[in-house]
Amino acid sequence: MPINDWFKQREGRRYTVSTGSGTESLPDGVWRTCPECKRTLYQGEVERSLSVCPHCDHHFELIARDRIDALVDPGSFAEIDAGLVSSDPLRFSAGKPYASSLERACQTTGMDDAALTGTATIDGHPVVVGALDFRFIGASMGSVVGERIARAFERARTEQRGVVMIVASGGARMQEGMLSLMQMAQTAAAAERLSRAGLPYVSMLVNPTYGGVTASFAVLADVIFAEPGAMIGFAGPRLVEQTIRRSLPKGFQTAASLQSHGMIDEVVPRGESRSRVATVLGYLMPADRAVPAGADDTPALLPEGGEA
Amino acid sequence: MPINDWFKQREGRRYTVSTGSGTESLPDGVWRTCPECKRTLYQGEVERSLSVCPHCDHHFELIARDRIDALVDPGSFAEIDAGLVSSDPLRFSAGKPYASSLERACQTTGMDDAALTGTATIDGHPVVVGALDFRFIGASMGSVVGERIARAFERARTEQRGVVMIVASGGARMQEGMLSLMQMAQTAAAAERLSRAGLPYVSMLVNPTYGGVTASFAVLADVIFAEPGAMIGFAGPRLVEQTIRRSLPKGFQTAASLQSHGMIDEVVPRGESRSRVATVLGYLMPADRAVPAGADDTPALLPEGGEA
Amino acid sequence: MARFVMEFERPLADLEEKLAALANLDIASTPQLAAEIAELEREVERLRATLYSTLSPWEKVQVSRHPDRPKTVDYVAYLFDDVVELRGDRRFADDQAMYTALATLGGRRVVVIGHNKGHTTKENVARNFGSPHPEGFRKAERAMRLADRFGLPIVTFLDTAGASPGLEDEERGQAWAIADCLATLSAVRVPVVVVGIGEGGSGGALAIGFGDRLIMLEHAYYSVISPEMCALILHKDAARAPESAAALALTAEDLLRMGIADEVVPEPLGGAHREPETVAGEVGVRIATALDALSEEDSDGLLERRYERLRAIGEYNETD
Amino acid sequence: MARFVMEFERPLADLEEKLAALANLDIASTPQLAAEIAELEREVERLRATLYSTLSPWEKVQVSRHPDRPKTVDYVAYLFDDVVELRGDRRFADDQAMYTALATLGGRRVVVIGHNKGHTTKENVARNFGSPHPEGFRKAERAMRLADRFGLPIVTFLDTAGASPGLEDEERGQAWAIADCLATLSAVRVPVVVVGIGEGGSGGALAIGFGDRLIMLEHAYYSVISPEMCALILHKDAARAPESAAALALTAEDLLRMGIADEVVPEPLGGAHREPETVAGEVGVRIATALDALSEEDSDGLLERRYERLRAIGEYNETD
Ligand SMILES: [Zn+2]
Ligand SMILES: [Zn+2]
Repeated sequence: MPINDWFKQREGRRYTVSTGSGTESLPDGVWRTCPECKRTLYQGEVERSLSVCPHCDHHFELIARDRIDALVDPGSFAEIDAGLVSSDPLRFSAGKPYASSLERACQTTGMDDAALTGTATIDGHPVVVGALDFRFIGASMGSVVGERIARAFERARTEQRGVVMIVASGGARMQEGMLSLMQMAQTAAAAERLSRAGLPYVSMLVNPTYGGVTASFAVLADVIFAEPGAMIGFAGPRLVEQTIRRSLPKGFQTAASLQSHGMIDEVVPRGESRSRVATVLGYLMPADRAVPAGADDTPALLPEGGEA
Repeated sequence: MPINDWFKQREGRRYTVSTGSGTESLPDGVWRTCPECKRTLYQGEVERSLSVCPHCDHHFELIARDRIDALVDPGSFAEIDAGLVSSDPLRFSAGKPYASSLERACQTTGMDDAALTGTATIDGHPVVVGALDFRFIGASMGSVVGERIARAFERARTEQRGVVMIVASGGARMQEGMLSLMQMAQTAAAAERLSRAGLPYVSMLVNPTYGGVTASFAVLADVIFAEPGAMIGFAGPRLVEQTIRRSLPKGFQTAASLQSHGMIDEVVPRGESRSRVATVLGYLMPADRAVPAGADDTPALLPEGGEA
Repeated sequence: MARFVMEFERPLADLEEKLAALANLDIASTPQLAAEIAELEREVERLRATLYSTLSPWEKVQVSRHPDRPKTVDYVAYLFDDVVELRGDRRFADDQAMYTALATLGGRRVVVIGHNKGHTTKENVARNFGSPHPEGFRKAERAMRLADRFGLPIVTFLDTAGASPGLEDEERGQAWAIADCLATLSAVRVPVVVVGIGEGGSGGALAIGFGDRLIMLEHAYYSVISPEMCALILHKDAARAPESAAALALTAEDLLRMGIADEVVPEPLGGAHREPETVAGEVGVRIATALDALSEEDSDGLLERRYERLRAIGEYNETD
Repeated sequence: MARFVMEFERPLADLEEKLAALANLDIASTPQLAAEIAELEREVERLRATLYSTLSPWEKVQVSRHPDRPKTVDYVAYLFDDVVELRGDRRFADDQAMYTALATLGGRRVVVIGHNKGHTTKENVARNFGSPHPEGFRKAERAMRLADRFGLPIVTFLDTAGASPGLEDEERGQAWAIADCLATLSAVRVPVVVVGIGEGGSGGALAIGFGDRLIMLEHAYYSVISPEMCALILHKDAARAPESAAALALTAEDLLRMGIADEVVPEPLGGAHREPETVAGEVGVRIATALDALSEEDSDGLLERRYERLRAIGEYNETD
């Protein structure tokens, strides 16, 4: 199960989360170290660059709200489907009780579960946007995440909006058992209904995206983008390594490798994601498609080199 | 170009064609040698077994008419679209003039081109059936073959019949240039229209099937069967060998290999082809689909082992 | 070949061995033996009843994995006629871990899709132990589309530990292949009846594992994660799988309670492999009954209900 | 780097070299030189006009293969804005030999699909010289389906010697991949404009090479088989390709005459690579004009006409 791998991988390294209110693992929240190039960075500088290291282009993890803000038109985001909370349906208490994990995640993140969804515009295009927050139990998908994602697709269908999902996840939320697994089918079905309604869906896969989330709505998008360096897969790297009993090739499951294996359309740096997503929506949104060729607001026939 | 490879390959070996009127390369037409097990066989014995060697199961080449007769209900075949002949549109005379190749092929085969099509029933299912005859310029597809195939699909669509194609071919007929290449698109489009009309199409690939015919209507069937030992591919084996500059693996492009590579559904011995095709049609023909479950003429709920 | 003995069956197996040894003795020469044998037989019977009538979740998982347990192809052989196996994804390979076919159940023409475990090691190696590669899911998707195009209901059999987690499976897009199955299965305009016959491991099971009716065998399981992997994560100790199995609520009864499964097919004492034909017969009746009921709905209604069914799964509190 | 000289350009290239050498001499010291240079220049001009204005089919094939000739990505760069490249078949690889993208031509949003030859050897090795593997065709098919779903017209650029004929291409179903493209392209409910910009080699070209309009560049070719392969079959001698090229009727003019191509875009003397921007501009106008005309038809009519167009191709006598 990928969550496991990810938690293990994360244990080993010094790890910081960028939040509006400061970072947890640095003493004062003013300075942080880039895990890639090891340089010490001023927190304010990092935040101004959308949490991308100005020296080596490392993409720091972002909280869901920051990811959405980096993507949508300023001020356009309005959260939807707030107030859903997990009911701990299995009273799951093997290992650490699920209820306490939930409580701690809520306190740490100020969220009620790992998915944040809302309506917004991107370069004016009406969308429903969603983002998963890895701080919340590894952004695993339980009933609440699945419900929010499904509702997001449904609202987009009803209101003729596009959907943009920023996905990070360790996979299914095992503490909700089969109820969690079935969210894969539920979100995939919702995405499929949007598709059959002729509305566009763009996903942006960020580090890390694994398991039941990858294998459902995340990759059913019409156009799939990924952030540089993002690790993406179904089975976690440790499980794969155990299965094949040899070490993994360099670059395995990275965004760049997935692109060359034909799984994603483009690796998009965070700073360009808004414009790239907006461009795609320009092609696929029904309203834009309705604009007749040669209409007044379109550019001249041939922008350069032509004789027309 | 596959035709080339095939002609070359055929040059080297002693080669016989089973026809109703005897074989060309044996003195008296009464005895023939199996190219696989090298045994001498009595021609009558071979014909009784649908031209399959009773010792090693080698499938001898069959002429188109014999193939159709082996597949459809006795007496049900009625030829359609007879009387189409090539007009040698390019006046192609590089090498051996096309006109003389055509003339010789007509004389040898008694056909006017490589495709024979007609209406028939298979176990009562109404179909349009077609077969290509390798004796006719390597069963290459020119304007006449393409036209007959397209008309076959169209008639099936109009008359709510299924389509069964028995395909052997060296590929496109280069002597008709681009007119020949475009038959690939034409036949594929016709097959696609049949598919969208909800009517079934089963193909039976026999030795050899290559080039532009493989890459068009031949593999667009809902269910694809192949005869044991049939060689099937896009590029001919010699071209592939030249491209990769090493020898080909054993079994390359054989029906069995294609099955394990996921390209065909089943390798069906000639003697079973009628019943296998009929079974598939039973599933896919609209009329049969309309029979309600549990209707009088269907077998009991549970044929064995059940308690119902 | 020795009979396969599951861990929890060991005490019973020991008694049965003793009984067998006694039976080989000459009863005539030792008169009290007959009484002893009779006593032992009663004890075996009591133990068997106790043992099997109260299987724990973890014991059920073991039963679900029993090599002699009837597999997809066994149900096909027992129940279906006029089988035409559909092979290959038309792109890369014919994945033996996934079985797809045109088949007829008591006159009902359907498309069968099932994970393809074998009984022997040799079979299982050829079939990757029933864990499909991406091309297995793509074969399944091809079968789903064929069923949809020709209006044939779909019957699936779940029996996998999960999708294959190899390097090349990842490279060929395992997640993409599974997601495509989910999307396609959610949208086919024909009835979909799912039967959990053995293991129902995670996304690899789900890819062909939801529809309009879910029938679970009594000792089949269906889980978001294997008990061993769950134990490894929670306790860093796979040996604590029995606890995890209980925590995950993965049994047929659990699924019925949660509204995910519709019905549970009882198994004979000891498991389906003790009376495979009887079990297959009952499974056939359940499938046929479900198909007949579903065939009365029009496809729009069917689709809508399937979606609502999925959407109803999940538990949470809504505070606003 | 020396300019690439095609076989038939050799006499002209020799003269041009001489002229260049003369230009390096000191004109002042040899008064007659100016006159000689002027004379030579006139001769070069005459030769160029003769050479290029009467290209044989085989010479056109050479021009179509010229490394400097504008390729698909050059047309995209010259003509299109807001390009979003669509990568990968979602199954196996992103085949660099096939290019697909969302792109905008003077306000017209379309899907571009093209064979992706490079100019340099390095580019060409990465792109398999523009000969797609099965996954290239599957990427193209994916782009076609996207275009169909979102109502975006399709513009294709043909420039391939043919589909890749490797061992693994066969094993991954090259024929299946091409046939699927043909079926899909025949059925997309959006306008399809095809532009032959260079080589149009056999089934690998046809897979993205038919639609509602076929625009051929003057020196582009489109053929059922390469002239070399044809010569090898007919004469067992690839060197007799010039004859085969003539026999195959593969030039733009031939296609126009046969009713396969709709229009021919003239090229500057020497070929499109001499004035790539001018050629691209004209190509852009032709595409835009075709798209605007086709956008007026409803999709049913479009489909019907595309099918009739295909069905009309082929010549035979009907005796009954
Ligand atoms: Zn850095
Ligand atoms: Zn023999």
